[in-house]
Amino acid sequence: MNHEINREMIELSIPHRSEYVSMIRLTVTAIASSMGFDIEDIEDIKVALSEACSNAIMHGGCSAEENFVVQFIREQKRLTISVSDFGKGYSVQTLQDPKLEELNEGGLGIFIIRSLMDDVKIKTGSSQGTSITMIKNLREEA
Amino acid sequence: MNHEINREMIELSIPHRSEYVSMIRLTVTAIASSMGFDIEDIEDIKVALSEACSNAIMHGGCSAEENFVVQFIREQKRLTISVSDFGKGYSVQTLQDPKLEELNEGGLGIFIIRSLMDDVKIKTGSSQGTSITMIKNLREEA
Amino acid sequence: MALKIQKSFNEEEQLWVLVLEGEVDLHTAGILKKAVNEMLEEKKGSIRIMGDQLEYIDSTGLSVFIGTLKQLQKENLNILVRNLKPSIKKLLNITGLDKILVVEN
Amino acid sequence: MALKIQKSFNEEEQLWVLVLEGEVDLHTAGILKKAVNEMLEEKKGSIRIMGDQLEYIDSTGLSVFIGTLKQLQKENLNILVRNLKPSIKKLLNITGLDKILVVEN
Ligand SMILES: Nc1ncnc2c1ncn2[C@@H]1O[C@H](COP(=O)(O)OP(=O)(O)O)[C@@H](O)[C@H]1O
Ligand SMILES: Nc1ncnc2c1ncn2[C@@H]1O[C@H](COP(=O)(O)OP(=O)(O)O)[C@@H](O)[C@H]1O
Repeated sequence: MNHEINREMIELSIPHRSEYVSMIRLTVTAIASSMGFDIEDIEDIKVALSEACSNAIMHGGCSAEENFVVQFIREQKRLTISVSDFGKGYSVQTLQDPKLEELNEGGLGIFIIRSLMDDVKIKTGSSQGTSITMIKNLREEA
Repeated sequence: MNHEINREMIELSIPHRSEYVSMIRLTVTAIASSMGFDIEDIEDIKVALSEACSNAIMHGGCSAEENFVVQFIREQKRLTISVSDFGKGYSVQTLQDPKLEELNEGGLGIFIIRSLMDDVKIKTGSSQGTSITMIKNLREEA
Repeated sequence: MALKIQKSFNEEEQLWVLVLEGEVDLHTAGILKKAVNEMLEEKKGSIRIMGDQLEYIDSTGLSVFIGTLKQLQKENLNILVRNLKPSIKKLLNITGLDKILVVEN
Repeated sequence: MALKIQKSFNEEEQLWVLVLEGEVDLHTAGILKKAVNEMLEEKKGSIRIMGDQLEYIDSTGLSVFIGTLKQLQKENLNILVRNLKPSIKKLLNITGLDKILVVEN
């Protein structure tokens, strides 16, 4: 497994259905563990990716016959994951940090993604679809 | 899980590297089991798909930076899987049934795929790449 | 992996014990919500969640907890969680949920 | 899942015992081939494959068996297989390999 990889891309196109989120977690677990991420990092990546996929499925406004795309870019020292839907998009400016003390049930997803991943970028806009890109760096061995 | 699905498509694009074949098996196991295939059928599908992917990786003649594509079409009563590479192709006419009594180490893959799946079609040709499509039908409940 | 739920009312401590086994995500959060609602309709009480076999949860599951807390707090009841995996504790910590429900260990 | 291999020589029966755990596919067949070649270099003998924990094999693994059989048959030795999963037995049956190596149960 330890040959030199410069850059590899794996892409998954999946229907907008909640049933597939667990399958996507299986896929990313396989990728991340073969890259050498530890258990804690793998859990972080699984949660962040699931949040992004849940958003595409719940908020994208696409029908179950349409697909969204998860792209994994595997480099020597980092994993970059993008989740792109072709749905209705939204305005990132209106996003607020969650106010848990008010017991709001929503608004945790993107906050969690930003907390767990090293770098997060969102490209979205009204009827442009949404693409969220998140990076996890491999930690240096101690 | 039992809502009506007419036709769903899942697509996976993967580098030509042996390391990924086990990940593809995880994916198809998730798909086939949620469709209701039994353990025996799932094993058949895993083997057939792995054979097709091994062929794309071993014989396609592509570099590890190039990708091949696995497409799953999920219908109410059957799963259709295609494995397509953009490699050198071959001539199906020259394929022979394996002669195991002569202890030939090669030539088992396509024979196994045809034995395990309900319908198999190969589209290939010199420098056209290869696409193998295989179908497994859900058995009627007894 | 799907989600399995076992619920029972502990008469001694007068609370619901909810054993979660598997994964709570967008696909299974609805089952959790339904189970919790049925419990609380049958009998109001605090809920202890046993996390020994809870492999995975994300915001779709946490939202069920938050919605339930909203109901429970009106009656001075609470959610207690026990034996959660480190990754799940981390998630409660990040979201601040560990300050609202009771983490028993 | 990867492949783990345990090998030991059974002096009583004068054969190699090879415990395969995990999956033999395009990625791991090379490890199996290497292990078998090392064994036979150390000592020629029949090989009994213990399949209790062999979860998966396909033609890339069967080819290693066939290549090994070719070597062994010259010396009147063989491959014996034991405790294979039904799906793997089916594969030996389809390919006719079950008529060439010895299926012990
Ligand atoms: N892929 C998407 N398509 C459209 N809107 C989205 C998408 N992802 C997020 N949003 C919008 O951003 C809001 C915040 O998302 P998030 O932080 O994940 O919380 P939640 O999903 O619980 O609302 C959502 O309520 C939704 O309005
Ligand atoms: N995707 C492919 N691209 C090019 N050639 C292929 C491909 N798949 C199969 N072949 C050709 O068909 C032959 C038979 O394949 P198969 O039955 O799987 O046996 P094996 O892979 O053991 O040779 C291969 O040896 C190869 O020449």
